[in-house]
Amino acid sequence: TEDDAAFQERIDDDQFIEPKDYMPEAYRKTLIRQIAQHAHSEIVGMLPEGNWVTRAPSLRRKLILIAKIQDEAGHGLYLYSAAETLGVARDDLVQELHEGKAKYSTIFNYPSLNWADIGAIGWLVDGAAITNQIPLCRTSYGPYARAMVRVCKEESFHQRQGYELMMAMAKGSEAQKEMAQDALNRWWWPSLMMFGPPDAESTHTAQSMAWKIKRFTNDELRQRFIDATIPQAEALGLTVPDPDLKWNEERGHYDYGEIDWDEFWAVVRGEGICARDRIRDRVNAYEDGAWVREAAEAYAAKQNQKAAVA
Amino acid sequence: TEDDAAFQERIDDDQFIEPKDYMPEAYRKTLIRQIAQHAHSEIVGMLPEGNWVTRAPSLRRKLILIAKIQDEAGHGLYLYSAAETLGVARDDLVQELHEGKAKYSTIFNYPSLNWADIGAIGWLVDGAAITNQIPLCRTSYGPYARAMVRVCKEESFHQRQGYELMMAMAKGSEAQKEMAQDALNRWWWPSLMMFGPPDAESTHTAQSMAWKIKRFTNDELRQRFIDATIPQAEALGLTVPDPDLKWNEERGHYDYGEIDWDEFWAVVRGEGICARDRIRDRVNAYEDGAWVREAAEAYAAKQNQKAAVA
Amino acid sequence: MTQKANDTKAALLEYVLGVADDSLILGQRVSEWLGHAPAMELDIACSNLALDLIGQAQLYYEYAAKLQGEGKSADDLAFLRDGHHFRNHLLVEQPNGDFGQTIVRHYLFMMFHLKRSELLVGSDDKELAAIAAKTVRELEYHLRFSADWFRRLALGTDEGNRRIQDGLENLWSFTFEMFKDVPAETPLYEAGTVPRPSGIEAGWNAAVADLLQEADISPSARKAAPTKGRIAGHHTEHLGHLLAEMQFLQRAYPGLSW
Amino acid sequence: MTQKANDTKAALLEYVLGVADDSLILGQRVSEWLGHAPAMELDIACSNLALDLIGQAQLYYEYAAKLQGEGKSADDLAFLRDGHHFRNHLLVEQPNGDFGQTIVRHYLFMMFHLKRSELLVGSDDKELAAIAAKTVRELEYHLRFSADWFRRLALGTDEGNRRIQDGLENLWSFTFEMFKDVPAETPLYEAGTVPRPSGIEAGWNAAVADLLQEADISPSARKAAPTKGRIAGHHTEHLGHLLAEMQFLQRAYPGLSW
Repeated sequence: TEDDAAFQERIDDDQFIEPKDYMPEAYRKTLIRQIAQHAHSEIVGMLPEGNWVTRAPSLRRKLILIAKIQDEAGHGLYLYSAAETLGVARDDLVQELHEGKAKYSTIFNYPSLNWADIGAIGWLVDGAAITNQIPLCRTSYGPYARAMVRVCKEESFHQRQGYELMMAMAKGSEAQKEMAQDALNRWWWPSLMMFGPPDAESTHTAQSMAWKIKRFTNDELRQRFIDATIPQAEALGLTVPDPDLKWNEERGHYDYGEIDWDEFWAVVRGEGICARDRIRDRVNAYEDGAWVREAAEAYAAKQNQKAAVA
Repeated sequence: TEDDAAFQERIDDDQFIEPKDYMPEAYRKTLIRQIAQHAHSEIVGMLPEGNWVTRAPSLRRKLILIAKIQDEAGHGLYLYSAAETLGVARDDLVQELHEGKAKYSTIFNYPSLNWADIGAIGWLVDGAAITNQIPLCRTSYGPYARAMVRVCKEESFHQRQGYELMMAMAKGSEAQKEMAQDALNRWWWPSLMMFGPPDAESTHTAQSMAWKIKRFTNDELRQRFIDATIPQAEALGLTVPDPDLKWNEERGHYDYGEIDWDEFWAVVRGEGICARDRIRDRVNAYEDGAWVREAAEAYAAKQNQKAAVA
Repeated sequence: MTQKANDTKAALLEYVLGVADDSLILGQRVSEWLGHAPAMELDIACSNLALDLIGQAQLYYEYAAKLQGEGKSADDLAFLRDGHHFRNHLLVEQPNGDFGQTIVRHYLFMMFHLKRSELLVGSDDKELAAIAAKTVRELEYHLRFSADWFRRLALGTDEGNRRIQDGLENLWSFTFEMFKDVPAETPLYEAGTVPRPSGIEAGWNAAVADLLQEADISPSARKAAPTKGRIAGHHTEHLGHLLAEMQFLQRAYPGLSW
Repeated sequence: MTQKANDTKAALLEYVLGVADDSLILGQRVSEWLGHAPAMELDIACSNLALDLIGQAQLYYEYAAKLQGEGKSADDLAFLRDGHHFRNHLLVEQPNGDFGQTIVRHYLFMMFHLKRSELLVGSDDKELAAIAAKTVRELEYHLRFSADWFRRLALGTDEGNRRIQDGLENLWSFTFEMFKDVPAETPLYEAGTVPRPSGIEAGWNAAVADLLQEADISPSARKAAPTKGRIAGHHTEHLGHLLAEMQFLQRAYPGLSW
């Protein structure tokens, strides 16, 4: 249609699309799916970290961890708000998450098993997220792009804190170093999987690039992340669990080993080791809290009524 | 009545009363109240000890503690059975416990706070219970007396194990000794209260003595317990928290300080520090387990029906 | 130093530890909600409460470590004392229960803790006064937040009212301890170093009674439970489990930097 | 000793620790029911299960300590290793859930563990064989008890059936790990010291399928979760919390007798 052509022209011209602007239905649906998935990831992502709040080994680390989780709840809220500008309700999106119909980042279905995992999550998981998200600060949908600016800023901060925690562990006692290495071993490959399937198998990439929702392919971003992260691992004195990893002078990039895509797809299908626990925890929180939300709504309604009468 | 006179004659002749024998209604009621209270105490008494099962500091101690709690569940079952011979149903008795209408030993509304408490409970609480219960092995109601024989035997074993645990703590490190003393400080007075109010204030004693349900008064039993326990405390090298305690050569007994009867009556009224937690734990266990009991009953009924048809 | 001065210093150390322990234990409890709160907005609110409380605990522990003068850190005091050495009020260690009980606990404690902290601002111990002064603004928010939610839940629905009432019944017997003067602290009261707990009681009772009435909640008839309480290191069974979890890493890997 | 003999001995130590850890962790879980079981008779039954399992753990730990030859005690191995050194199957560390899930977990594990133990009775390691022989009678009871309750709950009421089905869904993905051969254990399989886990799979599958059918429970479609599992020390998040509690005293007061 003519509208579609004008829309694409604005995109090509690097203009932001705003909620009231015309947009093709497929663009809207793609954005809702992606933003909701992103919001769900922030909320589910609170759980593996929350698992260590009550066991953080110092007051300072406990404060840092709580503040990080708080930021994630905040990111979830911005992102649900951004999705709502596209005409969906947060409650409906949450419902889809609870029913297992919506996806969230596969990484959060892996367990956090030792204290260094909190460092590894900040360093690698937030690191991968930022690599994905920095280009999203210029994504074509305005509210999403603006949410991303704030999210990226806070996540860079988390990433540095995570790295600092890893450093304390990696330079600590033998036991701490063992925990740090163990954490790297477990989080490395799932972090690489966060960029999604290889370009050849990625169903959404081409259209999303044309719409400038995405600006780089999965493999490009993955490579960027690896290139940035290897020197950091070396500075920690830890070994990245990939025997095929080596600098390729010619490409100017690190070569890396084969990712276990079977594992990736298994986790996408909901077979991750924590998948049932994660959804159950969220559903329990929601259901146990129903009376609180109902009471708060009823109270607000009564107050409004009073105000109207007065 | 003539029956009542014949009944009292049998009692005076030290004969056992059996379930099918004539007994005055007041005798029956007194026994039901006392046996139920005793059964409830065994069941609620599992909780302060259960609180340490998952934290027992060695495999051996964990085994001993589990076996002790198992015995208590067993005692509860015998005692409910003994009560049932008097024409009440266990479920009704349990219902009264859950509704706060039935009493159980006040001691179990005190918390178990450190590992030495497990020793103190065995040594002092089981010790006081045995002092109370040995005469009950000759109580006038046959089923109760026979249950008591078995209960006392097992509790003597628990008492020795508790004392042995206290010994290990009292002769251990400074920290262990501190825990042992702390446990003695907290459990001493409540243990003395287990014998019930002073004779002058005990409403049931005279009639119970005439019926030979009781054979010694509260104060007599309390004195017996104190006399037996003080040398044990001395052997542990611990200090009994009673500045007025001293050997009275003339009486041939220990004199002891004033018991805080206000505290006793407060706990009897349900104001003990763990009272709400204890009843809530039992009610939750019962309610959460309702579906299990229902399924088991339904299954048994189906099996019976099958057997009948076959 | 004279024996009396020594005793007074020891009493002050215990007092400061008590305030620190109150803050840490309540902060730890509130932090258990993260990821499990009734609404995402409440995950954020609970984070705020926990951050304030644990941050305040850190300040008080640092001062306690300084008073103690044994070269210990705030973390040593938080992570390496066992339950019978903790001096927190039994109220703050009670389990979260449902969100209503969490709110009741927070309100009942904050009405005391804010008043105590306001009085500490006037302490003749300038360092203690300065710490208290830093916390008052935050604690005002805690009191407002918990009172608001108390009303909202109790006046919103019948279920909300029932649950708030139930939380009050569960917790009421632990409120009496807050107003017990501690004999060893007498010189501190007399010198104006710390406020007399009993002096806070009347104001607390009046304020709480007002909120109960406003929120259509019946006063609890429950009495103080017989216990020597925090000063003797006599807690409820809940504290030990909380500490086993909170202190695990410091206990399992002693003497490390994290 | 040659490198190969050393490796074999190390693999045997890990194997024995694995059996010990399985027994201890499952025993610890079952013991959580004490005082909270659905009926007093089940408090007693759960005590029996816990006593058997923890007693068996002790025998296996003692043998592991002997193999290790570092003068450690069974308690050292139980209370002073952290999660990433535990070798128990992920199935046994899963939370009790409701009583139905506890029964499903016990049945699924016992059908494996009894078969494994029966095979261990024929081990060429006489000491290991003797320990296993002591346990078989007890484990037969565990299997019978859990299969009986599985039937009773699943065939008793609709709710019972639904809960058993739900327990199966929660746990099924953790069953695959039990049948994974461990490369380092190959010499032990070949020597007839320990049974090949994969050799147990077919019998287990057939027995479990029979019970599911008999109990009117649908097979679970859930797959193995991607994890390197117990051999790499990769557990679920539940183990750490269990250990924090279980090990608290030994960690907080190291080196003492209890």
